[in-house]
Amino acid sequence: MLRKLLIGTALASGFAFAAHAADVKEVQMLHWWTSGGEAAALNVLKEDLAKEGYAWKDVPVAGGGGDAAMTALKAMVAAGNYPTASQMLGYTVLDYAAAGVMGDLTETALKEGWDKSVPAALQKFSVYDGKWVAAPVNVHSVNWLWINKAVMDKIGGTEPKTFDDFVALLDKAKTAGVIPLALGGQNWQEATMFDSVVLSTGGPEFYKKAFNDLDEEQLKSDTMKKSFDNLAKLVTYVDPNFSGRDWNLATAMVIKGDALVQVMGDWAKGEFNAAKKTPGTDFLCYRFPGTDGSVIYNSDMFGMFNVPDDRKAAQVALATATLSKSFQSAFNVVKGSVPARTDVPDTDFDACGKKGMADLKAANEGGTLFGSLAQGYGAPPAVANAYKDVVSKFVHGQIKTSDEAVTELVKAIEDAK
Amino acid sequence: MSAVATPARQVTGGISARTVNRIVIYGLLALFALFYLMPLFVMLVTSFKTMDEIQNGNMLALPQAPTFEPWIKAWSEVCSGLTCVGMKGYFWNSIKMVVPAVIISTLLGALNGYVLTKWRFRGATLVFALMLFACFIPFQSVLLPMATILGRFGRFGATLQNATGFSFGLGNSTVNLVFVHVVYGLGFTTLFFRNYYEAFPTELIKAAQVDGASFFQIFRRIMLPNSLPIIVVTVIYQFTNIWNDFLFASAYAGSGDVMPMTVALNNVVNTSTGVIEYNVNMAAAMIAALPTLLVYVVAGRYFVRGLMAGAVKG
Amino acid sequence: MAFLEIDGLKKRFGSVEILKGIDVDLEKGGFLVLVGPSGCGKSTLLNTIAGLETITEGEIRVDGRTINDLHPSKRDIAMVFQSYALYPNMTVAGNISFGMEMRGVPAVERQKAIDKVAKVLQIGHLLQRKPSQLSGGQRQRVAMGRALVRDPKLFLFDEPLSNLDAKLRVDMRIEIKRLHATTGTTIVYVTHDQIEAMTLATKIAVMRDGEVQQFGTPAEIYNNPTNLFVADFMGSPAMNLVPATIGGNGNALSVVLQRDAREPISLPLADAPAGLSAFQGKPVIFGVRPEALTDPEGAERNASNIATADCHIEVIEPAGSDTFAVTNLGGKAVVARLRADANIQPGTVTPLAFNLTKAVFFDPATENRIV
Amino acid sequence: MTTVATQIKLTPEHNARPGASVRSHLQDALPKIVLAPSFAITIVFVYGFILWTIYLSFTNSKTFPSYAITGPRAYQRLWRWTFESDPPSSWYTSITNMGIFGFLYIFICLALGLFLAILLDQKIRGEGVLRPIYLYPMALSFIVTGVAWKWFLDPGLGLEQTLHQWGWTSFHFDWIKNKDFVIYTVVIAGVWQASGFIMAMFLAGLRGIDGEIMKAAQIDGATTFQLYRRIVIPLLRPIFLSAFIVLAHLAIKSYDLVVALTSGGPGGSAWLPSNFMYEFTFKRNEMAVGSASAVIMLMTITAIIVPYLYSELRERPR
Repeated sequence: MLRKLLIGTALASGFAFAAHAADVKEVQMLHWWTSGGEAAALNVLKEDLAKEGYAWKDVPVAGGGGDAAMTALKAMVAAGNYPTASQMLGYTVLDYAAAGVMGDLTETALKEGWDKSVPAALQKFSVYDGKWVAAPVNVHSVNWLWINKAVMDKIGGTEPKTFDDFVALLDKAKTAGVIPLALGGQNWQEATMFDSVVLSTGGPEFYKKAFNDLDEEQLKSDTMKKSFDNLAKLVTYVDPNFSGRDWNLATAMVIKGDALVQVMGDWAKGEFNAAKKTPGTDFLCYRFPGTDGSVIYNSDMFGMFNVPDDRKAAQVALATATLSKSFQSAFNVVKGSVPARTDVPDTDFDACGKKGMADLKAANEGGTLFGSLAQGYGAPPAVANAYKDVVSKFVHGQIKTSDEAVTELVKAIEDAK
Repeated sequence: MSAVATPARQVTGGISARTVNRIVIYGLLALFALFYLMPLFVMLVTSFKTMDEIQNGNMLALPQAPTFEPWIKAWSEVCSGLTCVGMKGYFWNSIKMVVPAVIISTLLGALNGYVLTKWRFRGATLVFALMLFACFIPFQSVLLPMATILGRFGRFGATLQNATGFSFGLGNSTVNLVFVHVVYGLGFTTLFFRNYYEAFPTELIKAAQVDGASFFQIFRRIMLPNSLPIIVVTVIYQFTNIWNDFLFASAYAGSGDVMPMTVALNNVVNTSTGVIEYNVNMAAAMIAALPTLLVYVVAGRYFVRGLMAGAVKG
Repeated sequence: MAFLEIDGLKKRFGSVEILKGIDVDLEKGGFLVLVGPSGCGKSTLLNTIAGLETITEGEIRVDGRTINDLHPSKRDIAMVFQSYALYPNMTVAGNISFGMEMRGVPAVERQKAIDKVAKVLQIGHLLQRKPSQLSGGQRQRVAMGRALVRDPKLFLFDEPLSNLDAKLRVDMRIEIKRLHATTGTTIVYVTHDQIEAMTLATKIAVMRDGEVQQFGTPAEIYNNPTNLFVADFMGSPAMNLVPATIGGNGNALSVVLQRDAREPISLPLADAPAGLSAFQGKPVIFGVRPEALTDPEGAERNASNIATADCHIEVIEPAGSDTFAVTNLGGKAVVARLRADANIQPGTVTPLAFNLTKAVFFDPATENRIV
Repeated sequence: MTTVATQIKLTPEHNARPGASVRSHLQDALPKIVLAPSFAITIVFVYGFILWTIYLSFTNSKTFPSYAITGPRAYQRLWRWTFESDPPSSWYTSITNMGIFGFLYIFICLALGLFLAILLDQKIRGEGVLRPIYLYPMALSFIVTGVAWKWFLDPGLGLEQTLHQWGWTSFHFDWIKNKDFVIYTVVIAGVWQASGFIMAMFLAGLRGIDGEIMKAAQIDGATTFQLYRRIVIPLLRPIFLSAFIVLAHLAIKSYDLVVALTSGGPGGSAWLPSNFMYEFTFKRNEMAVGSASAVIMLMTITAIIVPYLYSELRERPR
């Protein structure tokens, strides 16, 4: 089937080539960045390309954190109508590359020096079989705490350095009548928080073996049980209405001072920015207690498809613009993430951004940069979703004990592999 | 059927049992009307509130300072992806997809119903049963194979384009959507017309045959002019289903220039970051739903009449 | 050669035989009525003549031309349906002229034809109305108008009067008869009402189970039914069919009828049919129509064979023009038709005159007439 | 013409008009020719795709279709998951939810639809206003109404909070947040959406009942209740069946309802099989499992619908 698809596409591209030998000055872009801030950030790219004479054909499909867009992408690929590029996450890029539908940007990558500036951990996903197939846009880091400073001052809290510190801080907030922990009860939010809990409880080595290598010994270890117990502890600090809440509503609780802290990726900073809050004065960004020095990341990538030859020039322009230092800086300042290349100056970034960039650089060099399992950078989607199932069922009580949780986790991951 | 009037048997304190009866009936009807109207009410009042009021007030309260701002924004400014032209730009995309799809599927349904009832042949019932069962296929499971075939159409269209200079619409996203909706609407339209024509007097067809009318003349001159009630039912049903479809629309027509209303609305409403402008979202949702609401309110009367005329018969 | 000829016509649906070999013919200007109980195949037969149903075997000829394979519109026929089948979306004028429109007749000629028919049927004032605005009788007229305007070789009527009330039915029956008389068209007419059959037809085909039981003039059918079914089906009130035995010896045969609680009646048969002698001492069915069983004063003067017997009258039904008396013979209620002024009381024993010239006999085993 | 007649006599078994010309052959075939495109489309795009899905369910298709048969592993997994009730597997949750949702949704829609139709049929003034009010939810996509329902059912925003503000502070309604009750909120929203349509079907049925039957029953001394129970409801039997078909197909296709209202519910506790199928096919890249679940859904539908179709469409003697 795929072979047929490929032949079909080759034929189609052949015809297209015959029809108009001139290059098509247009990029077709599938993405799910439809809200104000993100769209504004992406608009920078659109304008950069416009300067070079390339039109932007927008294919936005919002919903489900990219689920709807990925469904649309699958349909487009099945039909043989590849977009120039699509926003994609981690293992999805590799799946599509394995199916042979991705383009080859190696030439551009070498010319632009991507292989040197882009962290190796990211290259694991943007390079397939020695070929560059995707352009990373940013690096998100997951193990952050976002704290409302006014509330923090009111309860007299200080930066928690260990998990126990964190629990003590939450207790203080509880006593003061503030919701201690803002959480959205959707499986990916719960699992994202659990990523940090596991890193904090077991340390970098443990996280890597368990959640990147899927080592069964670690998955069923007592440390994992302890991690689940710690998660259970955190959940007791959550308000009763958390189930089903969107993540940005949880962030809004922190922004408004209804809640003290949210454990969330750095995209939460975009919400603080949009609400005109300043780091240090209005809100605080700390690494999740006990995870300083390590970074759990995910990254938005623009997967580059094997488009007909007359569209390749536009694709190269898009990829080059995406990884240009100016765009990397401009985009990530707005989005809350950090640049996907480590050689971008941090001048335009705020305090949290600067820390994020420094942390990324350090983790990259120190080998403590790990893919987030919850965000699809630790294992393929089947495993990641099985993992999210288990965590969510544990949080909501279908799974009652940490013993049971560990058994289920091993079984679910084994099943999905 | 005439209503069942319970005769007033006794008069108690000046209020007859009948009156009590009527009060109970009207009370119940009003209560259920409230239940049905509640979400619409919430959407309407929210769309006229300021964000402040939404965040701090009760969702069921009336707006204290009604504002049309959200509606104006939804109509002409709101963004779907990087394109910020409001909902108004997507009306035409939807219309140009829905209208042909409704007309073609209704017409084919009518023809099928006509053949299946008035020109029966051996196996006609089996053919109908197979077409009816097709109504039950989950659309998620046809998404990919359909995409593959639409892709083939597109490549064939490109070939034609090269050979003849005209692609016959093959490969065009709107045409693709029309095709998909016709394919998966056929079961229902055929069901509706078949049940209606089942009760349609066969003697009329015989009379027309004796009068010398051909197969198509009978259809056009006798069947269609006498099918108004069922045409109304079918058109309403198809129109709302196709207008509201998101799955096919997002998968086959996602780009801005052909994107139907539902996909645009989804992009407006389903944003993952930033402050959610509920008032604008609600206004956008109302705008997107306006055509279908209008169809139901205007044609609602004929709808029950149409159902009566045969659509509900087994 | 007859105008309409149907030879060995058979019609099968799968393994079910609906028509089992029909042979009927009709002279030009004749009026053929197909009559029988529902499900006997009479409507199917009409539909095959119209070309609305295909035939399995056999041949239909009109005016010497085989029409088996012709499309209905090419057969030069017109048809009036039970439900009238008026097109609800068209006006009366539209209904009448639809066939001409289909044949491409110019509008001016169509208008002329409409006017002519409207005049004949007196429906000129209805021409612009829709069928839903018409009464039953008016719809019937329009349906006939639609048929008339074609000026066809053959008129087909499918139970056209069955949806009308009793009074209107009689009126329309007369109307149809007049129409037949004035236009002289050949008509095939289906009904389950034997009165319509008797009053309208020049030829009747009595049908049952896809077979023609008897084909003949109304008088033949009425007076000489070939079997029990035809005898029973045709005539109102129906013929009395009484179990009896044949008595007597040699040429002097008699029919013996049982009476309740008294000795049987024995009626001498003067000119019995030849076949009857074989039934001496055996049971037969004795058939006598009510009008052949009267009070002695009302008996037909010139009948050659009248026998009188005392009968116990159980019920009297004065019907205005006649009085019907019910007695019991051979275990069955038997109806006699008396003069309106016959002075008979129920519960009395009265002599009744049997007109044995008109009596018929059937073999109980085969149900066929004994001749 | 005579020659033709002779031919017919020679081949009496030939039932169709052995037409003198190609043209009349064409005339005879015309109805079938007209029906053919629709039928062909259905065969290819419905039954062809069903076969394709069945085929895929026996492969190890993941992100994309793969065409090497690898056996019934997907079914084995589903079979195993069917019995994992503690903690519940997603499949177990989906099918038990389908049972609860399917039964309640169909039953309540039928009961409420019939009840409203009977009330509306009592010569009500303002029927013209009420009818579209009951009917309109069917016109709206759940992308539109999902948010409103979500708010209304949210204890912190909707009904509970409102009643608390009005002074009824002990009122408690948090089903949408509760893993054991969230499926019932899906039922509520589903009933809201479809019951008006069912009401319209019943109303049409009631209007179609011969008034004389009602008069006769009243003369026989039936009370209003008896009249409906003994006479009217039995007469509405065909409508019950049609309504059942409509509801069954809506229930089985319910997907956006769950997503828009609950995003899957706490710990995935609101999933229906269609959610399961979509998740596994498109999100988890386990296309074989997704296909297998689709096949099982289709088989269930077949088991319900085919007997109905058989009883309704069986050729009756005419």
